[in-house]
Amino acid sequence: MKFKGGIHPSYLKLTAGLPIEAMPLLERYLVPIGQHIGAPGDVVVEKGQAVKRGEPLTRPAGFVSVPVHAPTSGTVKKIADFPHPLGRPQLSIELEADGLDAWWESAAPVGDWRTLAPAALRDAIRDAGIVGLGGATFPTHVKLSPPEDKPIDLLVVNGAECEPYLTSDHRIMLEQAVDVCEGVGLMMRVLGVGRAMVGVEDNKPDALEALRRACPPDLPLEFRLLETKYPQGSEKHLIYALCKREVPAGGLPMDVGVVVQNVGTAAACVQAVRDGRPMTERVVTVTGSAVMEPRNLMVRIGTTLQDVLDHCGGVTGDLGKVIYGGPMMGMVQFDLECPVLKGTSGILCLKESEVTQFEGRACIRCGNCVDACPMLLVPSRMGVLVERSRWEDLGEACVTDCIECGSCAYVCPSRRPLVQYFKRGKLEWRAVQRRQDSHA
Amino acid sequence: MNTPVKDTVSVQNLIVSASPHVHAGQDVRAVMRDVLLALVPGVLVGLWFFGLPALVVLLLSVGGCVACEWAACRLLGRRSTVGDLSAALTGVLLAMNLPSGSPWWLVLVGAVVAIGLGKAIYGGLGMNPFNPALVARVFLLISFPVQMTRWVVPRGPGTGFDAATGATPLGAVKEAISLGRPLTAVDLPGAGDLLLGDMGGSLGEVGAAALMLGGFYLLWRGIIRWQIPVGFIASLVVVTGIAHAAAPDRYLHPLIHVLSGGLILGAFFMATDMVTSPVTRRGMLVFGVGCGLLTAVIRLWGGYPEGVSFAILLMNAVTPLIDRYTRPRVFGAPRRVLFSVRRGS
Amino acid sequence: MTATAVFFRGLWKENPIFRLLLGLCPTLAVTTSVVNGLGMGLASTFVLLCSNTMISLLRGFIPRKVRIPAYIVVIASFVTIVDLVMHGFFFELHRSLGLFIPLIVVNCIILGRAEAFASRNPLRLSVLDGLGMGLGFTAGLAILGGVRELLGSGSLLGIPVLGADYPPALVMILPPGAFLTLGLLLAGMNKLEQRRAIRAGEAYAPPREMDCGNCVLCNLGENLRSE
Amino acid sequence: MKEPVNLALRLGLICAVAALALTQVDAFTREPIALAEARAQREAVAAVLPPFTELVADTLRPGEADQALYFTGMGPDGPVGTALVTASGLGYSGLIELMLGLDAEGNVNGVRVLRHAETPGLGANYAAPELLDRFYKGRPGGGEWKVTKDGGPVDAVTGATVTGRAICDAIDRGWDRWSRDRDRLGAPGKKETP
Repeated sequence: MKFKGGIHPSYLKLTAGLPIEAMPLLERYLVPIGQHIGAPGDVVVEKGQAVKRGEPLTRPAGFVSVPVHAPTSGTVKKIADFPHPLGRPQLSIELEADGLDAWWESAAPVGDWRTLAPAALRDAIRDAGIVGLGGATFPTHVKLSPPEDKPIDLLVVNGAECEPYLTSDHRIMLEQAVDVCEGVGLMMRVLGVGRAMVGVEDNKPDALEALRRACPPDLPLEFRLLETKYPQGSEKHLIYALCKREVPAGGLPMDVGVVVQNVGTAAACVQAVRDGRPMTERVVTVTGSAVMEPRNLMVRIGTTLQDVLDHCGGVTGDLGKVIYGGPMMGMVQFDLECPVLKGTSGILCLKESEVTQFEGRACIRCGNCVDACPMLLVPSRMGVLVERSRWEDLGEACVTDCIECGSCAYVCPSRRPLVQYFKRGKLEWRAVQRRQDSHA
Repeated sequence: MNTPVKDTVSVQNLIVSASPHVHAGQDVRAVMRDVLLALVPGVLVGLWFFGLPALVVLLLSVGGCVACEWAACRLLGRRSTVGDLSAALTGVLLAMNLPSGSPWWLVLVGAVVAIGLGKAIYGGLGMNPFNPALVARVFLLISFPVQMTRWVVPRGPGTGFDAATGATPLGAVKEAISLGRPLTAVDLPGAGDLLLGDMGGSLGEVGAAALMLGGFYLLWRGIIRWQIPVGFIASLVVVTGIAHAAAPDRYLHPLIHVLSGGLILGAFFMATDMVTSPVTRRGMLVFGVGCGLLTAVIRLWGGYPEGVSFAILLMNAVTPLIDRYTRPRVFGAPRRVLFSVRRGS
Repeated sequence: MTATAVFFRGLWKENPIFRLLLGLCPTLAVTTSVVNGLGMGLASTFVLLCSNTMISLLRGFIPRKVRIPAYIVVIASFVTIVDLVMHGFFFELHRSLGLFIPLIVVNCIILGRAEAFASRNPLRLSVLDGLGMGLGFTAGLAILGGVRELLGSGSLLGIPVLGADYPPALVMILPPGAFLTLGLLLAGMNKLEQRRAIRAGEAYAPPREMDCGNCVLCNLGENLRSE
Repeated sequence: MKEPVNLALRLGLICAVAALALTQVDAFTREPIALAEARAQREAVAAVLPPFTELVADTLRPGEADQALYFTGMGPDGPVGTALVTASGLGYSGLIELMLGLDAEGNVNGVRVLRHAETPGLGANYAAPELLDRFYKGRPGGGEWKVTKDGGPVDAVTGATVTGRAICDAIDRGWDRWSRDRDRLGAPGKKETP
């Protein structure tokens, strides 16, 4: 099964063969309280308070909210605004490590997930601060609580990892295959579904094989090798490729009875429930030609970018761009004081010469973007509409269906900053809609 | 080599821009260069048959177009777009649409019309609704019908400036039909001559085989899509084929239709002009078929012997409409009935 | 509005051809030469002047409900008079303008001025309006005809000016030439008007309805770039 | 009831005045128009005939489908030539109407284009008297009226063969008609002074 559109970038998975290695303990960590989609939690620690590893620093402030945890044992040094990967400084907790790295006493195993009630599992997942680790950072317990009127019959496990460079999911599937399989089982139990499919792109058959071998015989998992094509890891396209269901425009996977979870999330869930380990660290691919020693690292949440890069031997002199995530959808960083968050799947450092300058040259209507768009939009037209400030017409052009995957800009011979256009177009179109609604 | 400079990385040194952060590497200049490359065999065949005068026309046309592009950019206060090679390509295509012995002023007027009226006035590359080279060709054809139909009979390499003139195969056929003579009375070149280019016509009307070679190169490089040339040629073959089957003494064999006139050049190089053709695959097919049908109608029943350029320009005019009605169904949108109102707003 | 303003408005600011885009059918069809343009323009001016005069005089007499038929009767009468007089005394011109003389009846500029101006203004102003609009129309036709004749026949007012070696660009005296010339003149007018507005510090609104989203002829693309 | 009557009365009055004005103008211009038409026709006839002293107009088969109008120029020694209107539909843009002048022997003495819709600058060049005289004057009628491109002797404007062909066709048709009717022309009693 294939979805239409998409592109074949050079994958450059430099770190695919490198095992995950743990980063040594540092002296200082910076934990922002907002690391996921939804409301940040309320701070429950005070300045000067001693905390242990895994101790919650915040309390959920609502349903769509999870706590953050201390990455190691130490003292709360400061609670203030610090640089944040999203660009604007945000309230963060600066932690001074005591070097003991002692676990919080209450961080104990919850029990056997095979016997626990779904509600208890959900609570445990929330308390462990688990969010979608693929990059979207949506709280996992929310995704595992579909409303009554949306019956779920299929769990899709996303092991596509279609972004170039990134290998963290690949390594997790190889090295934590048992946890991944068990996590899938756990989530199936929470959702009450009897069917789960794992999709992995066919450029990493070893990962799928590892999962297949690790899968207990009683777990009804279906394994699928998918075409290597960007954006295979997009929820909607993964679902289509696996079971030919089309998530309606403007809808969510649950509208077609599907919940999608990342392989890393699955492993994290089972580690939280079985081992009593909240989210204090994650696998990060540090890669790109501007990094001296590309690696797959187990990084504590709250480690600053500077520390990670130092650990990897530093960067080259012609470093041009630092990106959280992959080169297609990743977020550009300009402050090396920014910490690694729960959603940071990779740190990509590109040389200045590799960075493409997108500039608004005229569209030559070549149609490459139309062929590339996995949402089957007409990006060329939408781009022109944005340039002409014709916001009202953008709705008809379905700009809100754009998933900002960047395929169009990647293939555009005129190097038009299409994704940037569409981000602005969406905002402007919504503003127009709001104005109309308030008039009506 | 790579010297680590970890502590000196400062904020100012980092580039900040929106995703995506990498690019396929293709750019407009490369696209145009590929198209120019694809035209090389066709141009060489034309030069081989028409000799020095054709070379003069080619150089004048390319030079004129590039100069006009430069002047237009200056005049309109825009960044010069000479470097993207699109003006040079227009120049080559224009030269291939002119009789090889065209007087110098005809070529230069064509260049001014192509770049000035056909392109710059709309805002330059990407904004023009009509193929600039064809705008110029049709302008010249209507304005200077005498000079534009003075076809030189190919004499082979080294042809001087005083080559004999003669009719194109399609012109001869149109003449015969209008006088009520059977086609058997017309001396037509064989399929081999048509393929190799041994016949009267403009630079781009001869040498179908060489042009097709270039066309296949473009298809292979992914610069053009198959939909336009295939739709174009197939629909022409169908219509002329039916006409030929019904009255062989009045209508030419479809194979001759395909190999003569500007059809191959039109189908592979002119109709596929990105700026002026639809962006969707289905739209391209509709566009190609439309071009083929119009060409067939003009050739078989119209006043002009050749209709490729008119057909393409007419279809250029409806390109926005085609784009509108052939928009793909957005992923996840309800399957729509033909022409139904789209979701949104 | 002063009398002079009423008169000059038709010549530039509200020129029927270049600013109101009215009466384009004769504009495009007959402007193959200066003489044709002038003849058509003057004929229209005469009709416009007479109909404006008559309708202004009758503005108290014509009931609102039947005003359009009344205007048409008045206009058609004057057109017929022009047609007959031209046929009798300007035979050659009548022959070359042909069908377009009777069609002055449906030239929207005439009915437009009757409805928009003459029917609600006193005689003196209506006469000036008719004269201004008519002369503006005539000037437009003459300019169009001049450009087309010069490029398409190499002559002006029938006198060859570009020399015998000039190969006339036939397209200019064919219908496409009319569209090309008009389009270019319109673009030039807009540019001048834009420059004038900017210099005078007025707001210049680009004609947004004309924006088909395909090209930057209307300068709309510039807006974003300059932001 | 009052309003419609009022409307009708006023509109009717306007129409009546307009009608009255038009009848006056018509009466005033009728003669000049007729004169201008006649002059135009006469000029064309005079241009295609050898010098003559009197002009005789014959209308043959009046009221029938092939009604034909001939102008015979009379010299001191009898008829010097005949002019007639002829046409061909082979023009590039439809009908081409000619005034054809034949001398007493039936040779083409002159041709004038009365009406055409040919391409300006191309087919329309045939309207020029010098060109017509150069191409057609003095050729025997009823002969091989073909343009050089079709293997005939008659020249054509480059790039406008179609129009040239149509003119030849019109001349052919005119000559055929004349040769059929020639015996019935120029009867005395229908004289008209030039």
